Parts: sequence; structure tokens; C-alpha cells
Amino acid sequence: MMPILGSTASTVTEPSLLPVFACLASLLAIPGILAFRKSPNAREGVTFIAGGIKLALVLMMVPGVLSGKMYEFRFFELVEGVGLEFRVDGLGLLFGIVASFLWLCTTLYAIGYMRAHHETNQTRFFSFFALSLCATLGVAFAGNLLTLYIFYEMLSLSTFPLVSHHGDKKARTGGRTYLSYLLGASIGLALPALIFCYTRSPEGMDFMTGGFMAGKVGATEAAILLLMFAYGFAKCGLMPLHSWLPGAMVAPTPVSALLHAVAVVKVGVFCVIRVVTGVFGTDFLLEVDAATALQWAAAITVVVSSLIALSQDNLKRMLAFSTIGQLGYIVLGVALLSPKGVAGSMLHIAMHATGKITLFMCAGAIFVATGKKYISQMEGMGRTMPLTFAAFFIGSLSVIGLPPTGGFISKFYLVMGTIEAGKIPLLVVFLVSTILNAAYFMPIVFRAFFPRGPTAPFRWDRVQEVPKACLIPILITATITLLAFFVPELGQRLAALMVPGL
Amino acid sequence: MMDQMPTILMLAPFIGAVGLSLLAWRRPAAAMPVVFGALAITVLAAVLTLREVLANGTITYLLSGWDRLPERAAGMAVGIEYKIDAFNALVLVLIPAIALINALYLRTRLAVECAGKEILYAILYLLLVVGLCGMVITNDAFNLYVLLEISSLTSYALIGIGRRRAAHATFNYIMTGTIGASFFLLGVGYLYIQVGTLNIGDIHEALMASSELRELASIKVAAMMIMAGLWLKMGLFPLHGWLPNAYRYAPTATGSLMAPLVTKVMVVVMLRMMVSLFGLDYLFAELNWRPVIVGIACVAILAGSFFALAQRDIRGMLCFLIVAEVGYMVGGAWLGNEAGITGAAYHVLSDACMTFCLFLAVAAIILRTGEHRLSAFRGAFRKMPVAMAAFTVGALSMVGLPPTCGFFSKWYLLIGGVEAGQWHYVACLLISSLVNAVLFFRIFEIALMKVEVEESGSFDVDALPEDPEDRWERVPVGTIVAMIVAATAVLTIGLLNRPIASFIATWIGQAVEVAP
Amino acid sequence: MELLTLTAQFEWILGKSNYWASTVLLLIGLHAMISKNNLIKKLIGMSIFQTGIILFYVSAGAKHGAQIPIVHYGHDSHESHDKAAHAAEHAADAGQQVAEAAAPAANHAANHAADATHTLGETLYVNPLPHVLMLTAIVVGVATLGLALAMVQKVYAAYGSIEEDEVLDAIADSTADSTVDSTVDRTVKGTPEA
Amino acid sequence: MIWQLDLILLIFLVITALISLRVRDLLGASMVFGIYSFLICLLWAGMGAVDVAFTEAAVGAGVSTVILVATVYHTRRVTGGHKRASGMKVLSLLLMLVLGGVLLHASGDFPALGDPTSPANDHPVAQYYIEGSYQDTKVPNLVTSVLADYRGYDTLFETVVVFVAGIGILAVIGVPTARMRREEVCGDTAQFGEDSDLIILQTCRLVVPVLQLFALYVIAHGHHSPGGGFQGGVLFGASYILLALSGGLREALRRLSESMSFRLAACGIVIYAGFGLLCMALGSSFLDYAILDSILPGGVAMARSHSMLIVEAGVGFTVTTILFVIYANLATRGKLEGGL
Repeated sequence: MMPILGSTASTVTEPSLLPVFACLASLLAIPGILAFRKSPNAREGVTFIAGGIKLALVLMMVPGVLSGKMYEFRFFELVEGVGLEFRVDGLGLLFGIVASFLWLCTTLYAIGYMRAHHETNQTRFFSFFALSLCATLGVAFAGNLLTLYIFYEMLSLSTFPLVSHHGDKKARTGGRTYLSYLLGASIGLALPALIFCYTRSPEGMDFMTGGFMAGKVGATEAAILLLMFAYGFAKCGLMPLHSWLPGAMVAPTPVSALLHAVAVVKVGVFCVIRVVTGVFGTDFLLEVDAATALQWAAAITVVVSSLIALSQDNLKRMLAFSTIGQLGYIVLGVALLSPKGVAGSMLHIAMHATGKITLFMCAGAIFVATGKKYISQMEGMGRTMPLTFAAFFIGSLSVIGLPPTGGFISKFYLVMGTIEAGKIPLLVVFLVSTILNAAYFMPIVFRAFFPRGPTAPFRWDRVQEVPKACLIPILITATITLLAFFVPELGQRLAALMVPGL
Repeated sequence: MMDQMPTILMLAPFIGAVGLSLLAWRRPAAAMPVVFGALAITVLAAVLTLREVLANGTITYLLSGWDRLPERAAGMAVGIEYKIDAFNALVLVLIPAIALINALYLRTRLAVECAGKEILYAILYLLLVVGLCGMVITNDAFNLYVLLEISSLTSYALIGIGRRRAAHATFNYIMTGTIGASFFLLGVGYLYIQVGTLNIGDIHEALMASSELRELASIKVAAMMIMAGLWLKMGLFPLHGWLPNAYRYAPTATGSLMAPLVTKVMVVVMLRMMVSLFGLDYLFAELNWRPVIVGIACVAILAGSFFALAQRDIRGMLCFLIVAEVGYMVGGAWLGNEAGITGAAYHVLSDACMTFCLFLAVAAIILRTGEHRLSAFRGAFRKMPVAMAAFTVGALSMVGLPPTCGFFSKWYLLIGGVEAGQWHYVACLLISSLVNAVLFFRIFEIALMKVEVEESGSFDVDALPEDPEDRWERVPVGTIVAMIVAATAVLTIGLLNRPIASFIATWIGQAVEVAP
Repeated sequence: MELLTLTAQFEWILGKSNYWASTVLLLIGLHAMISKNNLIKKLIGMSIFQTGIILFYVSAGAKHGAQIPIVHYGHDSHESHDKAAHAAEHAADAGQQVAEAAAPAANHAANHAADATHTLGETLYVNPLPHVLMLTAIVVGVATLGLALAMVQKVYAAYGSIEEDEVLDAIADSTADSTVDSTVDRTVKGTPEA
Repeated sequence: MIWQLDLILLIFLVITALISLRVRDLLGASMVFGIYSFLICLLWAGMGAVDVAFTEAAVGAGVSTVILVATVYHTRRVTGGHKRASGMKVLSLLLMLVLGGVLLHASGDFPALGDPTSPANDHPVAQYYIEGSYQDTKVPNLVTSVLADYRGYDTLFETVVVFVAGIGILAVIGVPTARMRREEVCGDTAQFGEDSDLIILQTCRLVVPVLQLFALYVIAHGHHSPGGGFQGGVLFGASYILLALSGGLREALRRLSESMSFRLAACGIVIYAGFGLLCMALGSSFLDYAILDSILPGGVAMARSHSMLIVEAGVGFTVTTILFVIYANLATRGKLEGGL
């Protein structure tokens, strides 16, 4: 088996404030949002400008990173040996691009959705939205484990008001579940694991190729710590710490989209990837064979969540369980410890993000346009909302992992990863779950366009699409999902930076 | 002038208090200016002292000019001396600073809550600061007792001045406080009868020099009595009975001064007794009390957290949180390793700031709404953004979330726990963090959402009247400033934890590389 | 022989008697503070508790055959030093002359005289330091007592009783009646939250 | 020390302590407690602690008893049985057994009582006080020199403790409105002791001046004999208390009003601390009287001696006035009207 060497020796670190500014762009938008709370247009304008700047800043780093640079910025020491530190590498940048780009789409969508829905407290909503994006980029560009943890917690807190946005009883329950799972796991599991790592490696906790903990713990300790991290970062939705995700469905749909596609869950799996590659290092984990338990935890999550999704009628809940399964893919991929598996996980973050955000925005659009949220009610709706359902179709193809969508590429890597690692049972898991995915997505699309019973012929003037602010982002993300199949080079190259063994 | 700073620090509030009694007996308007002036001088002197300590190391100040007279008293101190090391100096800044900021709040409440007794209150307030500073600064075990009694008597009066309900709470506090102080005195007596001196440094040297002395049962009992006395005074579970009622029913400005300072200064004294008097080698190598005391601390943490969870009264909840925090600090100190003691010492600073922040915010909210149960928080984010921002910062720090100081103190304590292999302590800390999370997010939930409260039915944040007067904080500017400063301190102390921890490490006396 | 050990034991007991008595007083006082129901009785217990501690300290400074700590007039320091030295020499001489059996005792005495430079002349003075400390402790004690008595009066004014159980009952009643007793906040009996 | 006497006293001490806690009549309990205090004074005097005994006699037996009686007068005289506390009692007894065991165990390695070579007595510092303090300060009473000079800082705060107690009691039970009225009424034509018993009145007329004179002597002569600022102050305060008891509080307040009391008390502390500050101003450390030899006559040692006298006078001011205030407030529930 080919060991993963990580970043090539030619990598140069370059001190730069770019990651800091990228992270701060949305934070600085908050005063603007608050200042224009009386005029919604100006308020959302501020959000847009900040989003644009953020994306631009992130994209500015692409050429440098591709040419082998690592942008780095250290503030000061938080505790002895460990500072507040940003460092941009391939994985972080890949995630950063996805997050900041999708933030723009979600914002556009949110404007349409929130206005169409006459939601209250929109200023609060957009402020915390911006704050959570700041935290997400902080996680993406975190240079060491402590910085990562800090931004992780910041994200949990800043999304709490979003989840319980409606403020009614259901929202309260959802918010409670959300926060108790996330905070409980991170304080109860991730923090002790973090502190244990620090006591073993007090000289520093920087993510590095081969991992800073490599060789400092025994096999059992490594396995336990790995599980503590994987479950501690409960945003990655490993069963049984997954139920916050369906519970958080009470949030407005843009929030769900943000949670499921952009910020929250992806931060969870991102953290797990970081822990595997940067904290322990795949070599070390392979050497002590510490990841088997994690592999099986992920595999079980994949299968069980797909089965649950099959039985759901509420569209958003179904999508939530689907997300849990897809997160399981990513964790499984990285737990395979093979180069292709790890690369597949990284790519899948991006691919699943675009696909799933499309699906969520479609679900929201359907709800905005018709007030329907159950799958059983959606028969024949493809005829009134053809564009939405076309996008839904593309999104589901990507999630299932079929060409011509980006999901196919990452899934291909993942499957190759299992073969590379020689884990045939896990290959079976991937295949079974793909069939299950198809089984819960395809009927929806099919019934929407070809309902049972008599149907009126399709006519454009009967089309009742959602407001443009909602529709345009859907179409953009759907297009990107398709494009990702044809031009996946950027993602592949960024992933390859981290996994040169490809 | 510079070398007189420690005395100026002690005397400024002292002279202020006496001056009020002498010149302003019938002039309530003079109370607050004198309090501000005296405390401002104290803070200034404390900061200068801190700077001096940072530049030149530990300061020793000999009162009454009695030098250590080497030839005639074998180098022992015959007088009383101050000793200000890195950690002391930090605490000495903290005490008057909190008192000064709290005075901003006090200013608005004095005439309301203590009508006709403004001067008395101001005198007691200043003398409490004298007592607390004096305990920290002195290097004489008996002088420490005297100053302990000054701070106790002033706190009894500052609480007892309050409402009807405060009377019995204060009486209990007097009983407990007297037992605690007397135990301390008895412990010092046991040391005195075996060692013959009262100077903390000299006792320490004597203990270090003679192994027979360390073997004596009476020295062990002395350590036990001193610790038990201090635990009573700081309210370590199960000796905490006096604490919640005393702080809850006191005038609000007393609560927000005493809750952050009094128990914390007791912890400082405990740390000093451990490090400077008995010495860590003696306590941890020769007495094996660590399992027991860490066990007690664990119980304290859990009990405090869960009692807090059961409270419906906001201030009661905060009081029980203090009980839990005392458990943190005692447990951390008795972990017996550097990280643990650093954590305990650092937590003294951070807990003082966050408790202060929370008490101030809660006082503002209670005053505004007239309710003192959790329902007071309905719609609070909108009604009182500044107070709630301060509350949020304090709450996050209590939960232990970064980048507040609560996170970093927990960080050191947890590292201490892991290094000492005291897993139950680690577990209790984490559980308590989670319980705190539940506590505070329950409040945030009430503040953020339309909560159906028993009597008043549904409550919609947006249904609040748009009356501009009603929408504004309606909190006096001084209080707002105080809250902002306190919240900033919580964050600043968190971010500055590296230098602070290294001061503490130098104090503990083990070589630790200092931050560049 | 038996008699001698008995005497030794008796002396040993005498040597501890004050410490024991102080412990007993301390425990009596503490017990009263914890278990008495009447607040004034608690305070009497508190005072007894404190005197127990004071007795301990004063005993720590006591010396057999010593004078009260007020030095005699006219002693110049040089003179007294000389005298102390003389006394030591005398004792040492005596020690050499007596029979061997008595030698340890005499040596002891000699050492004493030499060690005990805290005599001025032949006079032994009581150690003044514990006295100073206990003056403070007594004053602190009466200050605490005064403040506590004020609290007792306040409790009595509020609840009409100085028996702790009755006071606690009264407090429970008053919170149940949700009386308003302050300008700041109301005391309302907590009802469980939704 | 005469061990037979000590032993008897110790036994009586324990007995009186138990009685004062058993008696149901609180007035009786207070009285027995006064007896207890006197007994312990004897014990201390026997051990050579004359200053402690003096203070205890004045403070413990005198003032404590009076304020206890005052409180009993204003609350209830008889205490009921113990209805509730039996569980508490058992718990407390258990605790006492444990604590007693620990303390007795510790006393096993104490040096014998009265051993001149015990660590505390043989320590260089203790020796230094006995040997050197007369040279240093020219004050024969070692307790005074240690109190007011070597540990003068402690004593400053001891005075503050008294001051705090006065302020605290006033803060806790003082009634502001009644107080104002009282101050106005003061100085009207009320006759001294118009409703008092003649014998008591005349006795007090004789006793009070003598007492005050003696108090001044005690303060002034503290350098040479037992006594000093505290003892003298307590006696002086007691003279006012006596005046209030015999001729009515109003009369006593007319001579020493409450606000005047606090001003004088503050004055006392200002004298003490001011002297310390003066030393600082002259360039030495706080309370270093030695530096004052440039102002006071008679060389360094005498400067210390004189300073101590002034400082003790300051203590006397504070203690006198505050004790009277404490009594006046406790005897009238803070109203300063009526009284015992």
C-alpha cells in the first residue's frame, strides 16, 4: 500500500493576512447589517458585498496554493506552544471555496425565501448567518487543533439562534437538541481528547503531514482518541449522535441548506479529516491499525441512515437522513486511510455540498410556492415547477453518485479507495447504499413528472415557479453540480496537494 | 515614592473610609466621590506595584521599619512585612479594580437601597477592599487573620444592611465565618507553638529545614485547621450553606462586589498557604490528602452545578455556580501539579471577572424588569442589548467556551487533571461545563423566544411596543460602562492567559519558559 | 520507682492540662454554635469557642517561674547581659561539682541559663507575643459579638423570634405569602416552569 | 503559676461554660457567661498574661455581658426547649468527637505547659522581644512595645476592627429617621437622671469621674504597667455606659453624641495612621517611629516610646467612643431612644 506523504517537500509557507481577511469579511459585515436594520435592501446589500469580497479573497489564494504555497498567519500564543493560527492548505482552501461560494447562493436564496415567508427577526437572522460563515472559514483555515476547536464552538453557538429562529415550541425543542448534542459532544468528548493530545504534545498542535501525535500514543489510545474526536465533532453526524440533524429541520430552509450543505455538517467531517490527516497522520493510524472502529461506525451510519431515509415522508427529514448517510461516506473514506479514499472524502465535501444544497433549496422552493412539505403531496408537481424539479433531479443524481454529476467523481474515488485499502465489505456498503439512495430519490422525481392517475398535458402558462431570488440560486448550484463532472480539475488538484500519492 | 506604593495601595481606601467618618458624617453626597477617588488611587498604586514587581521581582516591604535584624533575631522577622510576588500583584490589581468598576453601579443604587446610610455603606465598602487587599499583601500569618476579620466584619455589615430577609442569612454567615476564621487562627496557633514565628516565609523555612518538625502531628493538624477554616470562608461544599442566601439577599451592589471577590480572595489565601507557607513538597510528598480533597472538590462541583440547575431565582442560580467554581479551584489547587495550581490561580482571576460580569448584568435585568426569576429574561436581548451582551460573555465563560477566560482556566485545570491522572476530576469539570451550558442556554432560550410563561401566556418578542423609551436599556450609564468593562475583562484575561500563566508559574517557583 | 513514674505521668498531664481544657472549651462552644436553637445561646457558644483558642495561645506563651512581661526598671542592657553570663557560669560550676547522677540535671540547668538569654538578669519573663496576639483576638471577638447581636435584634424585629426553628418557619411562611419586602425585587415562591 | 489553682479554675471554667449554655433564662446565661469570663481572667493573670486578663475583664466580662443583656432585654428572656434540633445535635456531637480526637492527638506533641525551652518561647524572635525591646523603645511593658511598635500594623487594624463593628452595627440596626430626631432633641432641658433611682444616681456620680480618671491613667501608664489604649478605652467607654445606665441614655448622648462619637473614633484612627504616614513622609516606611527622632525629643528609643503613647491615645479615642455607640445602639434597637 502506498503511504500518504501529504504536502510535498517543495511547499513554502508564506505569511499573509489573506486568510484572516477572508475570515473577517463576513464578521465585519455584521455592524453594517445591524446599522441598516431598518432598510432590508441595504441590509442584504451589505451581506452580498461581504460575500463577494469573501469569495474574492478566497479565490485570490488559489493560484498561490496550487503553486505549492501555504499562506500562514500567527496571531499570538493562546496557551503555551499553541497560538491562534491560520494556515491555508489544499484541503482548507477547497472547503473555503465551497463555503464562501455557497454562502452567496444561500444569501440570495434566503432573501427570496425570508421575504416570501414574511419571517420575523430578519436582521438577527442575517447577522448570525454572517457570523456562522466567519466561523466556518475559521475552521477551514485553522492552523492547529486548538484554533480549529475554537472556531468549531463558535459555529455551534452562532447557528443556535438560526436553528431556533422561529422561537416557537418546536423551534425550541429543535434548538435544544441541536445545542445539547453539539456542545455536549464537543465539551464532553472533543475537549478532553484535545487536552489529552496537548499533554502528550505540549510543544505544539499544528496540523502537519504525518500528524503531530504520531508515535506519541499507543494503539489503543490512538483508537480511543480517534473515536472521541469523531464523535466529539458531532457535526459529522455519526450515529448515534446524529439526531440533532433531523431535529434541526425546524429551522427556515436557508438555514437547513446552510447547515446541511455549507457550514455545519461539512465542518464536522472537515474536522474529522483534519484529525485523521493532520493530528494522527494516516501512516501512523495504518501502522497501529487504529481506524477500524471508525470505519465500521461510519459504515453502519451509511446503511442505517439510508434505510431510515427510505421510510420518511417529510422531504426535509428525508434529506436530513440522506445527509447523514453522505457524511458517513466522507468519514468512511478518510477512515480507509488509503490515498484515494482520503482524496475522495475531500472531493465529496465539495460535491455533496453543491448537490445537497440544490436539493434543500428545491425543498424550500416547493414549500414557498405551494406550502407542501411531504413527499406524498408532490405527485405531478414537476409539471407546475419544472425548473425546480429539474434541478432536484440533478441534485439527486449527484447525491446518488451517477454521471453526469460531480457526485460521480467523488464516489468513484471513494470506491477506488476501498479497493485500494482492500476492504471489500466496505465496498459492498458503498454499493448497497447507492442502491438505497436511488431508491429514495428516484421515485420522488419520477412521480413529480409522471404522476399516477390522469394528468393534464404540460403547459408553460400553468407553471408557477418560485420567486426569482429563490430560483436563480437553485439553477446556479444545479449547473455547478453538472459542471463539476466535466471540469473537476480544481478540486482534484487541491485534493492532490494533500494526497500526492494519487 | 515608588517603594511606598504597597502602603499607599493599602492606605488609600483606608484613609478614604476614615475621612468619610470624620468629615462627612451628615453629607451623603460625599460618599461616592470619596469612594471613586480612593479606589482610583488604589488601582493606580496597584498597577504601579505590579509594574515594579514585573520589572524587579518580588517586593518586600517592612512595616514599622523593623529590619530582619540578622545578628539579634537570627534573621527572623520581628515586625510585620508585606510580600508582593507576581501572583499577589495581579490579585492586588484585580480587587480594587473590581471594586472601582462596581462603584459605578453602586452609585446608582446607593441612595435607593441604603437610604440614610450612604456614608456607612461607603465606609464599609472601602474597608472591605482594605481587608481583602491586606489579606493578599501581608506576609504574616496573624496579620492575615486580623485582615480576614476586617473583611469578614465589613461583609457581614454590607450584607446585613440589606432587606429583612438578609438578617438571618447574615447571622448564619457570621456563625460560619467566625468558625472559619477561628479555625484558621487555631491552625496558626498550632504552627506557632511548634515553630515560634508568625512570618509566613520564616515558618516555611523552618518547615523545610527540619524533617522532625514536618513529622509532627500538630503541624498536620495545623494544615488541616487552616484549610478547613479557609474552606468554610470560601464556601466549599458541604460548608457552603451560608453562601447562597447571603449573596442573594444582600443589597445588589454588595452582591456584585462580594460574589466575585470574597470567595476568590479566600482561594488566593489558600494558594498562598499551600505554596508559600506549607510548601508543595510537604503537602503533596508527605501528606497524602490529594485523593480526599480532590474528591470533595468533585462533589462540590457536581453539587453546585445541580443545585444551580434546580434554582428558579437567577441570583440563587449564580450563587450555586460560585459553589461549583470553588470546587474547581480547590480541586485544581490540590491536584498538586503545576498545571493544576496555575489553573486554580488563573481561575481566581477569570472567575472573579466572569462572576462580576454576570452579577452586574443580572442586577441590571432584575432592576429593569422587577422580576428575579428566570422569566425576567423574556425578550431581554431586544430590551437590553448591552446587559445581555455582557451576560452572554459571562455565560459563555462560565460554560467554558473559547475565547473567554473561562475556557482557558478550564484548559489548565483539565491539563492538571489529566497529568495528575485524576480522571474523576476531569469528568466532573466536563459535566459541570455541560450543566452550565444547559443552565445558560435555558436562559438564552427564554430571552430569544416566544416562551409561554405560566401566568402571562404567550410572549412574542416582536409584539413588544415600539416605544423608543421602552426599547432602550433604561439602565444608568454607569452600570452600562461597568458591564462593558467587565465583559471586556473576561475576554482580555482570556486572550492574555499566556503571560498571566507564566507569572503564576514563576510564582510557583518552577522553571517555566516565559513567553517572548 | 512506681511513685516516680506516677509523678512523671502527673507532670505530663499537668503539662497538657491547659491544652486539653482549651480543646474542651472549644468543642463546647462549637457544639453550642452548631446545635443550639436559640441565637443568643449560639453567640455565647461562639464566645466560649473563642476563649478556648485564646487560652491555647496564652498557654503557648506561659513559662514556669516567669515574671509578667514588664521589665524591671534600671536594667541596662549591658548589665543584664553580664548578669546572664554570670548566672550561666555559676550554674556550670555547680554542675561540675555535684555527683554524676545529678550531672544531667545540672547540665540542663546550665544550658538553660545559657540558652535563656531572654531573661533580663536572673528574671525569666513570659513570652509577650501571644499576649499581643490575644489582645487582638479578644477585641475581634467582642466586635463580632456586637455585630452578631445587632443581627439578632434585626432577626427578632423581622420575625418576632430568636429561636432558629421559628425563624425558619417564619421565613418559609413569608416567602409562601409572596410578600413584597424590598424596593428591588419581589420574593415570589418559585412555581415550576413550563 | 500554681497548678492547683489553675486546675480548679479550669474545672470551674468548663462547669460555668456548660451552665451558661444549659440555663434557659437567657439573662442568667449572660450572667454566668460573665462569671466565666472573670474566671478565665484569673487563669490568664495566673499565667502572667496580665494585659490579656485586663482586656478580657473589661471587654469579655464587662462589655460583652452588657451588650448580651441589652439584646436579651429587647428580645426574649426565656428560651424554649429544643423541638427540632435533635438530629443536628447528634451530628454535631459526632463532629465534635472527631474534631476533639484530632485536636487531642495533635496536643500529644506539644511542649509541656510552661516549658521555657519550647519552640515558641525559645524562638529568636520571642527572645528578641524580651531582650531587645527595652533597648529599642525604652518601654518596660513588653506587651505594649510589641503591640504598638513591632506589631503596630496589626494594632492599627485591630482598632479598625472596633471601628468597623461600630459602623456595622449602626448600618445594620440604626434607624435613620429616629436618629435625626434624636439629634435635634438632644440638648433640651431634660434633667440628668430625673427618673432614676437616687442611690444608683449618686453612686454613679461618684464612680464615673473616678473611672474616667483611672481610664486615662491606664492609657497613659500602659508603658509601665498593664494597660494601654484598649484597656483604658474600654474603661472610658464603660464610664459612659454607666452614665447611660444610671442617668438615661439621653443624658449620656448629650455629653457624647453619636456623630461626635464617630468623629472622635475616626480621629483616633487618623492619629494612629497619621503618625504612620508622618513616618512615610519623613522618608521611612509606614509606622517606623524611629525616623521621628528628628521631631520628638530624647533620641530614637524615646521617639518610639513617645510615638507609642500618642498612638495608644488614638486607640483609646476609638475604643471609648465606639464601645459607647455599640452599647447605645444595641440597648435601643438602633433608635437611640429609651434604652435599658
